[in-house]
Amino acid sequence: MSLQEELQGLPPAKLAVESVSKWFRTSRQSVHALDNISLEIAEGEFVCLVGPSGCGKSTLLDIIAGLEVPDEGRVMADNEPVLNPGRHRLVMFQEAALFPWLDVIGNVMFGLKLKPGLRNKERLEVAKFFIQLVGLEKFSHAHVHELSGGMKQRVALARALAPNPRVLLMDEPFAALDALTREQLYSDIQRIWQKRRKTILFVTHNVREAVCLADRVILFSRNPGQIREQFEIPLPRPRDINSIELAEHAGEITRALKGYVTGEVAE
Amino acid sequence: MSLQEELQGLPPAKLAVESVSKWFRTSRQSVHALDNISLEIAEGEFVCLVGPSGCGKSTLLDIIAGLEVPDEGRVMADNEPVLNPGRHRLVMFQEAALFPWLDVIGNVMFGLKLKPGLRNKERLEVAKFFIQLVGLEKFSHAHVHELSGGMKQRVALARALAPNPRVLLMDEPFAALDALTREQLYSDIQRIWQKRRKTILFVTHNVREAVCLADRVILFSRNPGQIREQFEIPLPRPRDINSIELAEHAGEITRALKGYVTGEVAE
Amino acid sequence: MRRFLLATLFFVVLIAIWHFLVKAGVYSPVLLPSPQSVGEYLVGAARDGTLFQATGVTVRRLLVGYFIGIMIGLPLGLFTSASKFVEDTIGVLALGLQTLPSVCWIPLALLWFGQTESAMLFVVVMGTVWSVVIATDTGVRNIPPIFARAAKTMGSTGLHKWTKVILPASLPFLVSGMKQGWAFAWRSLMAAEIYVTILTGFGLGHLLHYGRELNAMEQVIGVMLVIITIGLLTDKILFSPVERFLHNRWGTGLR
Amino acid sequence: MRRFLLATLFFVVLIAIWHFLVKAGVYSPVLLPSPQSVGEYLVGAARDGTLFQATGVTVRRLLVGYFIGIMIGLPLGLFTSASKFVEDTIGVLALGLQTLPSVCWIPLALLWFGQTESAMLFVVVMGTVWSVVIATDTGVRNIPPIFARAAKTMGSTGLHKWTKVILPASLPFLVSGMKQGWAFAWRSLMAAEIYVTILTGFGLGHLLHYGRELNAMEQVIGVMLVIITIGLLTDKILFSPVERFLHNRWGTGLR
Amino acid sequence: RVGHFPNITHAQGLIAHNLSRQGKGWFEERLGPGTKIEWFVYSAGPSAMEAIFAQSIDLTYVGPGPALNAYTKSNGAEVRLIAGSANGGAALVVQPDQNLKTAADFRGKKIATPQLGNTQDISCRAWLMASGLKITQLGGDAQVLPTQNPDQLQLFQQKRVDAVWTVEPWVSRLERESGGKILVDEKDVATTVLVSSAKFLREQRELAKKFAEAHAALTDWMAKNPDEAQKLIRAELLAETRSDMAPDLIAQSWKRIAFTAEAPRASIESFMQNSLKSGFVKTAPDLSKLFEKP
Ligand SMILES: Nc1ncnc2c1ncn2[C@@H]1O[C@H](COP(=O)(O)OP(=O)(O)OP(=O)(O)O)[C@@H](O)[C@H]1O
Ligand SMILES: Nc1ncnc2c1ncn2[C@@H]1O[C@H](COP(=O)(O)OP(=O)(O)OP(=O)(O)O)[C@@H](O)[C@H]1O
Ligand SMILES: [Mg+2]
Ligand SMILES: [Mg+2]
Repeated sequence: MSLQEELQGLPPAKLAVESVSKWFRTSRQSVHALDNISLEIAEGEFVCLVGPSGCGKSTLLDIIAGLEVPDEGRVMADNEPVLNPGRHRLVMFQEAALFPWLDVIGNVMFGLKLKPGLRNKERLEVAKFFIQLVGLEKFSHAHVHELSGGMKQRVALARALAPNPRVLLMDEPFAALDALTREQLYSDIQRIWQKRRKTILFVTHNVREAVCLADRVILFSRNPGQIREQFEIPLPRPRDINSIELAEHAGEITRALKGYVTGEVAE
Repeated sequence: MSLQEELQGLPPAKLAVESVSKWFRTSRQSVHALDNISLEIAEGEFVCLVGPSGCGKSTLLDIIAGLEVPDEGRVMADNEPVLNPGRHRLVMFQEAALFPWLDVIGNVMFGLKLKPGLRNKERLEVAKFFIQLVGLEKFSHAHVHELSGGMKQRVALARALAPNPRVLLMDEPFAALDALTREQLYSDIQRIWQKRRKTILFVTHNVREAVCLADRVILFSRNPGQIREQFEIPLPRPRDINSIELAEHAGEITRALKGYVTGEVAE
Repeated sequence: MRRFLLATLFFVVLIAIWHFLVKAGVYSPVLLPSPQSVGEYLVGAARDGTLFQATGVTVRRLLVGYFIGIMIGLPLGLFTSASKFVEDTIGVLALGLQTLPSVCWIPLALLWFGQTESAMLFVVVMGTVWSVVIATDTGVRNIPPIFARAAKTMGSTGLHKWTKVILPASLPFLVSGMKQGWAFAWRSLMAAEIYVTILTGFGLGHLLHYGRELNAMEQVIGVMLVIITIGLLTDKILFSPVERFLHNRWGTGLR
Repeated sequence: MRRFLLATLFFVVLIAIWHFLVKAGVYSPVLLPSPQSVGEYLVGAARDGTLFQATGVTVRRLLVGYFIGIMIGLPLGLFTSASKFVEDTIGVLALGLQTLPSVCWIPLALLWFGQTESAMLFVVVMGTVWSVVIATDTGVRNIPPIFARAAKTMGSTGLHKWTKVILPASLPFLVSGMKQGWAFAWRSLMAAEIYVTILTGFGLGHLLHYGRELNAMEQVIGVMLVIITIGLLTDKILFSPVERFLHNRWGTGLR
Repeated sequence: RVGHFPNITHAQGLIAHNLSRQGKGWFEERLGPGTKIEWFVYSAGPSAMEAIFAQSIDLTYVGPGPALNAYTKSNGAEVRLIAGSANGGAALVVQPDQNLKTAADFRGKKIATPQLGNTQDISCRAWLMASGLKITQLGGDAQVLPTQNPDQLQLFQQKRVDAVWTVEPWVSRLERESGGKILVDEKDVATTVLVSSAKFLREQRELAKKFAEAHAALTDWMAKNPDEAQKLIRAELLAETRSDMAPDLIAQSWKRIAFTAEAPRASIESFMQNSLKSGFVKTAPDLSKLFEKP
């Protein structure tokens, strides 16, 4: 397998979230994090989740990944129920969650080493490719604690992209990045996504970012976490984040978002 | 001292960064993080730092706080050299850095307890006020690991604001927050800042945010970290982040930012 | 419930194996007494009060010695982690002294305290304190630095920093160190009770020693069982709640 | 350099105090020999080779026993942290057994191994292994769960998860546990050498014991000094580099 | 302040301690009013001698080995042997099926002794060497294995040692519990002596003298009332060790021990000679100051 082939890789997966609910119960209180969420994501679809802080987006990602068990409902991946986490559904967490005992390249190699069918040289090649993609080739051997906040997030991004999973669950992957690095990565991610056709679920607070990347944007509301509305984004790709159509779509979604919140307050 | 008085508090401080340089040397490489930075911040000024990832913004904040020692140059606060960190120059870190052994209100109380001249009842009142400000009154007694990413950041914000320091150094305080919560906090922060007149240095990747909040926006460039340009923002307050003048200013700064980066690439 | 049953089953099986080993006569019954005879010894010693009295004496010494050990070791450990000079002197001493067997302290204890309860405490404290020093030192050194930085910038210095930040931040390490310190305290006390015979109290160590001296293996094993039980109880009473609190607060230990 | 001088000064002062205590004649010179007589003993024993031979024997036993203890204790600790059943059985046993003094193992060791080198190793291993089990268990339970989550979602399970994630993530704890385990190994070996006399080797424990038996306090203190020195050297050779590596990688220990 | 061990060979100490416990103290009655005896129990000689050095006790019953050591170590300055206490009780016990008759038969065999360099260990080595065997500290023609008493019994039962040279009550236990046969019985070798600190002797010679006399009287009384003495011993052992000793075991051991207040000068001197021969002592110390009758 060459680097080129590797970049194409496996077929993407279909996801179905079937009326999932989740409560977090502690001795002090019970938080209703997700309330009866149903959601279908087609093979190779790019879906963005947008919603207020604490509405259960990260929790939903955890459940789809198999890291948390829902209290009600279930998640199906390719018509198989999700019971355990596994390398086909990879999560990029909200925190960078890098391993301090490995350097940058070690962290990026971690997932690759767990991927069968590759020779070590190829793995190294892939790892280097992605480190370069996020612009950290000079820091290949840096320790995790020596990186700036944004650099950590970029390493985590490279680590998530490198093993080319069938489903990628990304939790605010660009939150700590500046606008220019972001824009660069928007086009890279889109390019990679088009080549590899993977299923992506992407959490963001930036509506323009969501519109720029997604086939569909899903709006969450809080207390309990529920799906409020979904928007198809029929724009052609590659999209430019500064284009006017994109801004219009974003405006529409933002208005909807505000509506719910003010509505929420009124209720 | 009542809560009202407390919200007014101490006079702000004047900061002067005098040709500060900083290298990080490890066995593998030497990173030139800051190169001859000089900067004056007037009493009660609100300054935003904008720049690419890894350009040394957090490092500069650390140096001003007294947490890191510059290799060259020095920092003066009210004409006294900064040698140690202290409660008059409070940092809100890029990571939330909450104390896991304290609950939410314990974390917010931490800085307050170190502030002399307050009765414990007043401290509690102030803490509750800020927890309410960031919308977490329901989670006052939650443990840190039970909070979502955005909620952690809001607790850190409350913890930073509560002791009313003379200088506030904030490192991407809104990165993990959704647009609506942010907008709410923009106006809250502006209100508090106008009442309390503290000196604020604020790192962000969101140019509109910077324009919305700052008296002055400072552009950093990378490798080594240097000040590239400064923009005065003469807009009247309170500012609306969606206003057209603000968007114009933001556009100007974004163009300048892009120019440097493309220029950098060309160099 | 199922967990409890399974665990009980395990120990019942252990005792059964022991029973059949004895029955099979592989080893002389003097060397490996049967569970029954150990049980009989325990019942007898419990009836005439020896066991409770000895346990009481030992546990009291243990708690006092351990407590003193922590009261000395904890601050010393904080000092070694805070000052290079203390690290190079007391810290180096602690590293060397913690490997010393308790028996080394006995002549010194006799010399300084005579044949008193204090001599015994001295041995226990010497057996505990260095390991507490080292555990504390390691704990402090492994704190994520961001906590100290956050605290400093909020104006926490000196005593406040140590008690409100450094100590709680290193708690997960400290508790693990305290557990080891507890084991050291036990072992030192047993040595002390064997070597320093004093009349103010007859402890489990004496019971163990004389059981061994008289080759009364059922007594030796009986006392061993008592020690094991006390070890378990302490863990459940002293350490488990703290650990549960920590895991709860830190969100660790979930797997 | 200045650090080194200061530390040296400290120890010189300690020795001076000792010297003057002896000179003042407060304590019987038999119980508290002078630094000179200890020095003479050390020189003499070094000359005739006793000291080196005994040190060699002891250190070899120590390393072998410690190594076996870790080879058994580490996986056991991983098991106890991984499975509720093992936790309720082996874990509970470990908690109880770690407080048992080494002397308890001697009859069993002799029963199973006779007066052999293996009996001695058995005592050392029993003194070390439970504390390693508990340290490992605690270490694993204190790992920030995000590491395990991140690893799982990248497809790390089973052996890979344990060796490539859980173990390295708990390293800071493990190292502190290993240090304590080392002290336990020392103390157990000293007890073993005192109680199990075998002819295959005459170790520092014997030297210490016979020093005490013969009221030769200068020998006792001389051997104590040797033990302290070995303890320090091990720390510098075995543990310090690992700790430095950890602090370097994790970014801790900076203050 | 007097020390002793909870051993049957320390019978005087045990009995007197028990009487003090009952409020009819033997020594208290004979040392005159106002004298209080504080009893200390030790489990091994070195601890007792350390206590003498640390001046936390004035007198103690102890084996001749530790006493001699302490004397040598302090260059004769700190301890004095003021009376004998018990002789005999030590013996060489062999496996019944091994057919060991003379020292020469022990070539290649394993013999356990209680402790390197103690009375029995040295006797054993001397006895073996006397018949031409070469014995070194760690080997030689026969292996002399210093082993703790309880472990000796265990190893003997497992037939992991061929013979044991030890003291009562272990000799009797070896006989009773493992069918050991006695090959050598050391009848007049000292096993326990009464030792005083030199300082005590210097400063309170009168008291020491009375104590030695009372000790002799007690020894006589024991010879006349063995049954009662054994009962007191058993009670005291139970009180001190919380472990019961079978009365017939005490009785059997009793037979082999000779209690005497006579200072065992000859025995100590021959012990000294043996130590020299087996290389534990390089130069013979001057024993002249050791024996001192108050
Ligand atoms: N381990 C936990 N224990 C208790 N409550 C939890 C836990 N994890 C999450 N919660 C609660 O569940 C709710 C949803 O959390 P979640 O992390 O999914 O939010 P989110 O949508 O990702 O928010 P953000 O945008 O701030 O990251 C929050 O109220 C949070 O307090
Ligand atoms: N402790 C450290 N050791 C070594 N290098 C460091 C250390 N801290 C920061 N650096 C380096 O210094 C440079 C500047 O880091 P800094 O954290 O100040 O960047 P930043 O501007 O805050 O970036 P971001 O926007 O990504 O947070 C980076 O290249 C980083 O690798
Ligand atoms: Mg989240
Ligand atoms: Mg930063």
